[in-house]
Amino acid sequence: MFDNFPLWPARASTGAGNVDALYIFLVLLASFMSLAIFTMITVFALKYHRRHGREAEQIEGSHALEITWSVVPLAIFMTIFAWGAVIYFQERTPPRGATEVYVVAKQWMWKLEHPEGQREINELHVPVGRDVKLIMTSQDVIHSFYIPAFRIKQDVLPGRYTTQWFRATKPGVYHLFCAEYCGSQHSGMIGQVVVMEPAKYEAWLAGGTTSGSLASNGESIFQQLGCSTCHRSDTQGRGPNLAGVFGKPVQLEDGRIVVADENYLRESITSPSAKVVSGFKPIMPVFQGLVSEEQLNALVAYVKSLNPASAGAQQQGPKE
Amino acid sequence: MSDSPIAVEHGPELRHHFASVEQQRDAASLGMWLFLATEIMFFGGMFCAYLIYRMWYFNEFAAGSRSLNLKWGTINTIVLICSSLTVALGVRAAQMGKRKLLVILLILTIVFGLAFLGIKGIEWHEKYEHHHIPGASFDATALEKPPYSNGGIDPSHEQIYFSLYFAMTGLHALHMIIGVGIFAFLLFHAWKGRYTPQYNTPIEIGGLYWHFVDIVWIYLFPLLYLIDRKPLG
Amino acid sequence: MATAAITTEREHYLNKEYGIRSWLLTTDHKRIALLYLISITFFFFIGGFFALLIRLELLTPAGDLVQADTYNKLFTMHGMVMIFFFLIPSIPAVLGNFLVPMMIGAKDLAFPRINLLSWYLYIIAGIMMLHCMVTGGVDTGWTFYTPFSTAFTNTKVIEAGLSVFVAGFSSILTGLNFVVTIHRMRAPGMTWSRLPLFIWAHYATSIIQLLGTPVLAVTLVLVVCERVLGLGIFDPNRGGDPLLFQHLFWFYSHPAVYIMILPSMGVVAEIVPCFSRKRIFGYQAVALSSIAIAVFGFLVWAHHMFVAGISLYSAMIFSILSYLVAVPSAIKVFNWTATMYKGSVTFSTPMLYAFGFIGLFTMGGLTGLFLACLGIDVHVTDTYFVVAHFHYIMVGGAVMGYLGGMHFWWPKISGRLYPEWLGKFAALIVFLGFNLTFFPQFILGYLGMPRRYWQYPAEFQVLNVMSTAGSTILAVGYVLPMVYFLWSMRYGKIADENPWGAAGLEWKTASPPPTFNFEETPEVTWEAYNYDQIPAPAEVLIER
Amino acid sequence: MSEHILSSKLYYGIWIALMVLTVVTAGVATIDLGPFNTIVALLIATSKALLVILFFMHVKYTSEKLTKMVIISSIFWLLLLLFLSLTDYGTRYAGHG
Ligand code: HEA
Ligand code: HEA
Ligand code: HEC
Ligand code: CUA
Ligand SMILES: [Cu+2]
Repeated sequence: MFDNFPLWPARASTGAGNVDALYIFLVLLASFMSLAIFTMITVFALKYHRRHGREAEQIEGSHALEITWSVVPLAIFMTIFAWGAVIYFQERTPPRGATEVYVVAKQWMWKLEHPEGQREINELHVPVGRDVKLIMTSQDVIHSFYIPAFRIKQDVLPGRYTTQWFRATKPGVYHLFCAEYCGSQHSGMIGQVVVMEPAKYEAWLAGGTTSGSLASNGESIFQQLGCSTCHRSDTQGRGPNLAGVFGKPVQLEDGRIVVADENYLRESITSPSAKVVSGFKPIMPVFQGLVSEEQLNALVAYVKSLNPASAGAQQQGPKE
Repeated sequence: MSDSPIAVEHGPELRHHFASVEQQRDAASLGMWLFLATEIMFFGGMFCAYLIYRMWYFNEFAAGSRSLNLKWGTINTIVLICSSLTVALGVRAAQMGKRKLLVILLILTIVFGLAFLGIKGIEWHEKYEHHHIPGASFDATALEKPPYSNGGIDPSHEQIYFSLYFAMTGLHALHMIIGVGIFAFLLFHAWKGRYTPQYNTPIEIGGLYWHFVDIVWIYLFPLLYLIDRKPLG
Repeated sequence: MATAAITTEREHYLNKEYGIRSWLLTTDHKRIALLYLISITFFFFIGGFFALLIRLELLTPAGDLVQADTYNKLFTMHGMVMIFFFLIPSIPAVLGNFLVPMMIGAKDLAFPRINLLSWYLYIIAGIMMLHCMVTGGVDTGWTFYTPFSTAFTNTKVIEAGLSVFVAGFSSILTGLNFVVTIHRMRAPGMTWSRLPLFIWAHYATSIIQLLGTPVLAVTLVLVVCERVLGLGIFDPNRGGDPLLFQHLFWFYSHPAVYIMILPSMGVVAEIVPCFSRKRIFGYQAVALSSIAIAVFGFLVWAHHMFVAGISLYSAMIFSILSYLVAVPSAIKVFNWTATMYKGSVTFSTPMLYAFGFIGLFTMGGLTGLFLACLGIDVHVTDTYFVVAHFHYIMVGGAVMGYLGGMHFWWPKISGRLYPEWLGKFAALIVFLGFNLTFFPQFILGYLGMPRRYWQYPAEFQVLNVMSTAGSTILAVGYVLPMVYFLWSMRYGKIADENPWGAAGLEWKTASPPPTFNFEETPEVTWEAYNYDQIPAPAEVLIER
Repeated sequence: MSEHILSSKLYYGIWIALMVLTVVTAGVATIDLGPFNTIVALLIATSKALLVILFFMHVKYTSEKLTKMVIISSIFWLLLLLFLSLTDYGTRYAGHG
């Protein structure tokens, strides 16, 4: 209907419909409320317009009315909140087993890396119907990874990972925007998301040149940097055995227990002394500044792949 | 408006737009208290940063705190407390109209204030010599690492402690400098005998400011110096 | 109240003394208000000029009018100037300064010299901002986000930061002055329950200024220290958290949006009863809702950070709290509307602006509810939807309220009436131009056009053209009042002390008022908005 | 709010108490009390601050309710800042990036 004058962008992910439904509800509610108020104003202004021989009638106010028009809006507000919070919770909790794509932002481009090792710049190819989780970090300032057609957006921060996920539903080419102001070429930091039929996607994957999967790259970096001298696959190493660490609670030396998520792995590498594993000495060297963001991603992907149970298992996300 | 603030009908201190001396004094005192409320929020921003980083980087904060000079810190706290006493006594002297006593107490306050700043200077200089100033020349290797529990120290996180240390003590010192300025002003007028049992509001509200700066230090001292002073080993 | 014949000879605050010195060294709150009026008008046109350049650039998808860096500086300076140098001081420092003492029956603010000092601080800050602009400008956005502002941009962050810091001081001092004045200087009989709602609104505003602004100040100091001295509190390379900056910034800047809107609400609460000839509906609720907005306003700041990387749970807490602050706003809207019920309504210029305010504020506020809703905000944050939301409230709401107030009290300020038909005409133009400028931006935002974009995909052009067209109409609407206000100072009809037949102490003294406001301190024996006791004016308003 | 001149003895008393507390807090810090070190340090600091506010700043004897309200609300606002920030920092890594 609105081909030439669209009111919303393409709806190309499982989440987009939910967001639009809530949005339409809000638009209707807001239109109704504004109309109600405008009508009241107009009617009062005309009906009680100043005339000779008619005086204003003094009215003090009415607590009953005032309470009504505070409590009723509050109730409506709480409904809106709850609806929005549910959607947000879904948007923020990636399902188990999602394909993990690593994103590195820098002024002013997006660098993406698929688990199979394909690298892309300012383009993201994904198949229809698969859950994709983006694990994102920035090399410099804050950026924001925004795909309007999927109704998702998440700031990308230096020094840590943020994540978001989607499942595309409609093949096509969609905008990818940087939504957080990041300097001169902020508006040039755009790209596209190409959603493909699974078969075409497989062909695309096969056509690309890669130097091995992300995790296997990680493994060779793990060897190069000498991580393997301390982290061995038995219990003899000076550092803990990393197999099966990801996603599990870790007992720390100072008594805390933390869940080993991506940010934990990242911090364990860039600043090992921040959280020291119980039973070990803080002897691991600081790798901050020695590894690039891409190498870090590969290392994290590698450590995650060491999970015997399930590759890419997730925290307590909802089952899909 | 060229009319001088001194209206003829009232005493010389009453400004024209107030109805009475009480009203004027109450206004001044409320004004100062509100100003102090803004000061709480001003330091509050830094306390918030402090709270979060101390939670995150406790080891580094502990090590940094250990490297501060406890002796100087304690002495400085005592110096400030003494200055608060002289201020409180000064307000009393002004209320009783004892000009000479007031002048002496104000001088003492200023001396204590300057002593505090001097000692602060010595401490900062020590930090400079030990390369504990955040930036390119920062060096955390000489820091004592608490050996119990977990002892790892990340030098970059250590810089956050020292950044906060310098920001907090620096802005506190700035307040002290302003305070010394205010008291020099009060001293001048006290010398001239402007303050009487009827009119001593400036001394009173100047005093409020000074006490507030003292209170800030009362918190900074444990927060910065006493994070971790347990015996090693 | 003696209706003294107004002759040009009567001495009042304007003609008491002449000469530059008598203005620059004045401690009369009314003269300081005029100093502010001139300075904020100046900055409004500077900010508006930047806005027009922004709109011109966005006329076409390609970035062709200015360079990318220039564009970034344009919206940064536009935001900073409009917020810190126009809207925050606008009503408080002009109308508030002029009216707060008069409305409570005082001769002046509690601290006249501090009042003057706060204007000088504002001017110093303004000069720093102007200097910063001509020598290169800043490009951080008005939000100064780290680490871009501390470590990446090479524009003049330090100068801009210090300028905003100084402007903040000026704002704190104004607020402090108001609180003390309202507490200590009320005329006999002026109890809290008899205070005009304009005073309540300013009281609430001042609380925010006092408790919020210092946090912004210290945050900017830390940013400056990070740039100059190499401290590392927000530096992610040293483990600092860039989000901490955002927390501290919004701790001030969200409440600051209520610094901008509350005074306008106060203005509307004066205008609507006057032109409905009725006491306001539910005085107490409207008064207390101002305080409630000021307090709740401090509980919601992280709704600007829903996608910034804060924790999921925190986002939910801040979302639900954001809705709390909408309740007192709703009360206000409904109570203003109810005030007209069974009134005797006239469409004077101030009333038209008040209508505009209520309508546009409602739309801006309702879209604020969209933004506070987590699921929606993820999609529309940092898009033009947000831009439209806040212009609806700040331009459609706050600026309309400010213009309404200027028209309402202009006879008091200048002693003259402006031409009524021109006033109405300008109000209409502003309303139409405004909606044409900003309504399309809601759609643009939902379509996904990010804000702070110098160039954009071609499919967004139609809506952008509409917006640009609207902004030129809007510009006309803003220039008109300035012209006829100036004109009226000389040629306008002479106003008597109460041309609207309004309630309130400020209308019980001559127009323009004498230097100490009242010939003798008034004693208040009536409730606020006692319109049943005030005859409606015969002549001025009876216009069909 | 009338003038109320406190005796100088009281001031000296408060001063001595403050000095003693300062020495105590520095001393206690060198004993290992586990997490209580921080708590004790803050308690002592708060009692010192209270002494200064109540006596040196005359809040106890001569000022009105309004002054107390100003003090209490500014502390309340400070706590707002700290606690609401903690809703983020306290839960940020609880399983969600
Ligand atoms: C004067 C300025 C002002 C005011 C008053 C407001 C008021 C509100 N604002 Fe707005 N806001 C801004 C100025 C303002 N805002 C600015 C400048 C920004 C962007 C900053 C930047 O990033 O540069 C912003 C951004 C902003 C965001 C962040 C968007 C983002 O970046 O993602 C959010 C999110 O929650 C928000 C929400 C609200 C809410 C809930 C209100 C509420 O107070 C509104 C309450 C009012 C009403 C709700 C209307 C009246 C009510 C009724 C008629 C009741 C009936 C209704 C029903 C029963 C449904 N605002
Ligand atoms: C009080 C606040 C206020 C006001 C009044 C306005 C007024 C206007 N703003 Fe404002 N705007 C902001 C606050 C405000 N803005 C803020 C905070 C931002 C965010 C900045 C950021 O992202 O950091 C913003 C951002 C912003 C953008 C988004 C830029 C981007 O994200 O890329 C746009 C785009 O259309 C815009 C347009 C306008 C327009 C058309 C007006 C019009 O209403 C202006 C109308 C006024 C005039 C047109 C003046 C008339 C003057 C003349 C005709 C003469 C000019 C000549 C001389 C100087 C001699 N503004
Ligand atoms: C000098 C030995 C040493 C080297 C080299 C080393 N580590 Fe470690 N590592 C440790 C020790 C000891 C620990 C446990 C204490 C701690 O957490 O700091 C550890 C902990 C870890 C952890 C957290 C494990 C858990 O069980 O929670 C990860 C992840 C890790 N290292 C990854 C790496 C990577 C990747 C490299 C190479 C880039 C590396 N390490 C190099 C000694 C080392
Ligand atoms: Cu990257 Cu904007
Ligand atoms: Cu907000």
